[in-house]
Amino acid sequence: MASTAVAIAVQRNLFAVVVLFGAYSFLMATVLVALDAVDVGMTEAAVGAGISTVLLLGTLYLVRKEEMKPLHRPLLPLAVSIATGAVLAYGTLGLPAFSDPDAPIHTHVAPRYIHDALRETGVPNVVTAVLASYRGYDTLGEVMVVFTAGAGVIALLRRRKRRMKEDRQ
Amino acid sequence: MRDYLVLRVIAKLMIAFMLVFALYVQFHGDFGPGGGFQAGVIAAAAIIFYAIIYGLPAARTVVPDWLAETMVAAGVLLYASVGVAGILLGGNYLDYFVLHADPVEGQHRGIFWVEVGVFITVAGVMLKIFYLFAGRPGEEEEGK
Amino acid sequence: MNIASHYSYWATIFLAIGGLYIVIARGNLVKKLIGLAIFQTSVYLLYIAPGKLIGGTAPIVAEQFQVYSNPLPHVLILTAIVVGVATLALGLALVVRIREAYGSIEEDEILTQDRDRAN
Amino acid sequence: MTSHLPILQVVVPLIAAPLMVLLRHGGAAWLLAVGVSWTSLVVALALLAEVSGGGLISYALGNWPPPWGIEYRVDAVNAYLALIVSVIAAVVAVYMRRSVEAEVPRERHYLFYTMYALCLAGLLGISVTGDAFNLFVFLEISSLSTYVLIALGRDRRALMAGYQYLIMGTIGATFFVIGVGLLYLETGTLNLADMAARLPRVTDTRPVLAALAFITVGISLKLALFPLHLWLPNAYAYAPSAVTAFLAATATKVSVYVLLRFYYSVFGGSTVFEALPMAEILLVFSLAAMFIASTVAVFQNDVKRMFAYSSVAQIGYITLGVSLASATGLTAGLVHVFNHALTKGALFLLLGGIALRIGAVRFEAIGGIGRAMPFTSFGIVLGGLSLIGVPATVGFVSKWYLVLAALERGAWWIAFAVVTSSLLAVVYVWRFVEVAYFREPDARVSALREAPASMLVPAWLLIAACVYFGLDTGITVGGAGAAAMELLRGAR
Repeated sequence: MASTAVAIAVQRNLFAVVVLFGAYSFLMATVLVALDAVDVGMTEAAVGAGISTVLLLGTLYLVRKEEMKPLHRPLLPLAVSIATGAVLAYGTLGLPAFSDPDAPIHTHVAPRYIHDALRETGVPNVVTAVLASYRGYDTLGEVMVVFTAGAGVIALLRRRKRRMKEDRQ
Repeated sequence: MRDYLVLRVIAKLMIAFMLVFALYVQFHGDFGPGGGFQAGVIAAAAIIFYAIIYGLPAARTVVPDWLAETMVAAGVLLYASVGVAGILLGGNYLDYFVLHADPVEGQHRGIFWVEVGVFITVAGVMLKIFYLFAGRPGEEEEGK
Repeated sequence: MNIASHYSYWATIFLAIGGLYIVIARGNLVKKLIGLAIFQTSVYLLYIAPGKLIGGTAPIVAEQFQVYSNPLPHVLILTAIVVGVATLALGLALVVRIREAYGSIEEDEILTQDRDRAN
Repeated sequence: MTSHLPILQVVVPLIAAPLMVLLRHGGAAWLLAVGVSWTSLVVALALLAEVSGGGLISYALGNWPPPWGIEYRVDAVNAYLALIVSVIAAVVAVYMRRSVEAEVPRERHYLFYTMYALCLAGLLGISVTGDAFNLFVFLEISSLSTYVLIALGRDRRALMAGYQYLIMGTIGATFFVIGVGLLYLETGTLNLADMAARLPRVTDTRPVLAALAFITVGISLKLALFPLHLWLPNAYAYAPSAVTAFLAATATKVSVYVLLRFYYSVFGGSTVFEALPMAEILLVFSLAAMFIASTVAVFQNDVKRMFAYSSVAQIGYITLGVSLASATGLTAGLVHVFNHALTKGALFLLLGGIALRIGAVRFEAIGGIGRAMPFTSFGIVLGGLSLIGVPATVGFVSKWYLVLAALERGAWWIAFAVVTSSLLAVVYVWRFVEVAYFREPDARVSALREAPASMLVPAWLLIAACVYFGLDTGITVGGAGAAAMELLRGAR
């Protein structure tokens, strides 16, 4: 997965980048399933590798396919991203170790979901229960985000009745 | 790709299976992985697949533009109305307990309708976005 | 507090650096969006990996399992994925319009065009 | 019904948005937008009345008790902020009809209003929520709709401005999620109040410090805190006029709130906050914003862009108040949130009137406009006076409290900096006065008519408020003071 990410950074043919991105998403989905996040893995496969790739290819069809020369000063971006990574590394070093059952996320809030979700909502898939009921309002927000994107894309790409060409000049 | 008979026949079969699978994912989401979001994406993918094989105009006759645009809004509206129903029946917003005399049954009902709302909006949005991207003339046709 | 027990975080860190670098350093508008998507996926691992319990199973309750991985991060990341694809779709729509208005999807070229027009 | 006030605040505009798409009619969508904006204002007033006097409303969504469910939590701070957002929304909603008709293609009108309703819902949702992840979701709703609103501007540069804001905004939001993720992994909860209660018990503070850094940088990007403001001038300059006014008056203010909420209500309880020199860093950037952005503003050719840079500078005053970290400083910052919302809202609304008549607001195109559009121009001058901080305007009130807070700390040089930077505002406001009143109008300008009443009246309402609250400070300073006390109470 790391190597695909690097390849994406280096590759200049946009078509290849998009295909690599699709592969990257599939790998990500596999990792997620390995981490027991089956719902998330399924979504990532459908969205990351499916819809995103279709959209990217659709865009490439409409725009140029080669990337121009890279920028001349890559040092500042590199410094910024490495600084970000350093802060993240510093922060994560203080977190509980991998698969530590006494970590706060396993001892606070979550146990109720696991133990009582079936009794309280009648749904054995805890992820669905949390998604649609306990944190259902977040999901309303999520659907609103999808709606916003949909309406936004309609607003941007709607076939105009001829006006825009003059306006843009 | 309109001339490949094999593709067209297989596509028909596949699309039927994809739609059934979408419904399975939708309604089996309580027990296995899946739910409205994933099902919506799969259903939209089936139509997109249809558009790729049979051409965009054909897909537009199956699911017209206005229908897709209506779906975009109808899904969220359904979701939000489930919440309002909670208030009207004397609970808080998105309170499913009051939707039925038996709270667990109420939860069931709430989750079901909410997931349907998610499905409608997600399928509508994905399809509409695809239509808009695919319906635009590429640079080749514009002759730039 | 050793480094090995935190290996799951290193993937996050690496992807975050890579994604952020692509966003900031690259001038191609499509590639920037892909970088942004990678940067967002790094967050998925940050949330999901600590939720895993070795010996645990996916959080779908059944009689034969006792230990389940934490479902809450899964829910959060489902939302994050959706937000990610929504952003991507919107960004790509903007790119298509920019391409129609400027005839280019390279940041430098577009900014040069604007500067020329302003003077 | 009063017990449902917090959710009504958000859900009313939220439900209006899909209805507008179903209606598919510009005029009807506008009526709906006006309706929900005024409803929001009524709800916000009712909420403020409920919590004034130190009340706290907790609303459990889905009837799941927090921290398992999502909680809406309204205190003096949220209610104050929700009121600012809805006041501006109510004014802008009435105003935008004419402006949008002139600047946005007809078939996109209903979508424009949809985006506006979503943006309003997003901002209000950020204000009232008590859950960290829910905050992120609503942040994204408001952000995505903002990108579209900006890109709907007439100029093609609006597209690029929207794209750049999308990139910067998404990086900011992702930083924010990383920060929230670290806090979640340390505390196991997403509820802000619960988080605050559990943070002091955390043994290893490194993740908390990193979270503080990520949240600060992420929100500063949305806040356009100098030097992370790069997206703002273009976005404000090329967005449709009504959008610029709405965003300038609300979006950055809501980000200020998020920052304050995290600093005081979440991190405040733990000792971490004192371990980092956050106040000093904020102070340096605020001063830089005040001076550098004001200086850049002086050299702009476009009036809208000039006031956009001025916004970056004014945000500096707000964060300066925050960085002083005292009751007076916080009050000054919060008062300025309200006062600057009024001033900048009014200024951009008035500029929208000029844009409607001429199409652009470049200095060379508006010579002598003071004679052709007297009400608009005079309004801009009054707004400008408020930006400078002349007595009897709201700008004076904020600066007065800033100076007080600085002197309270014995930092006379900060007080001096506040006064000197105001001189820069004098320079750029004078540029407008000079062009508008001391140049002979050319034939094109003399032929202009005054802006239509539907645009002039809302703008002048805000200008009148600028003067009124400049003289009667009871309500604004009272509200800000109560909010400041509420924040500081959480920090103890």
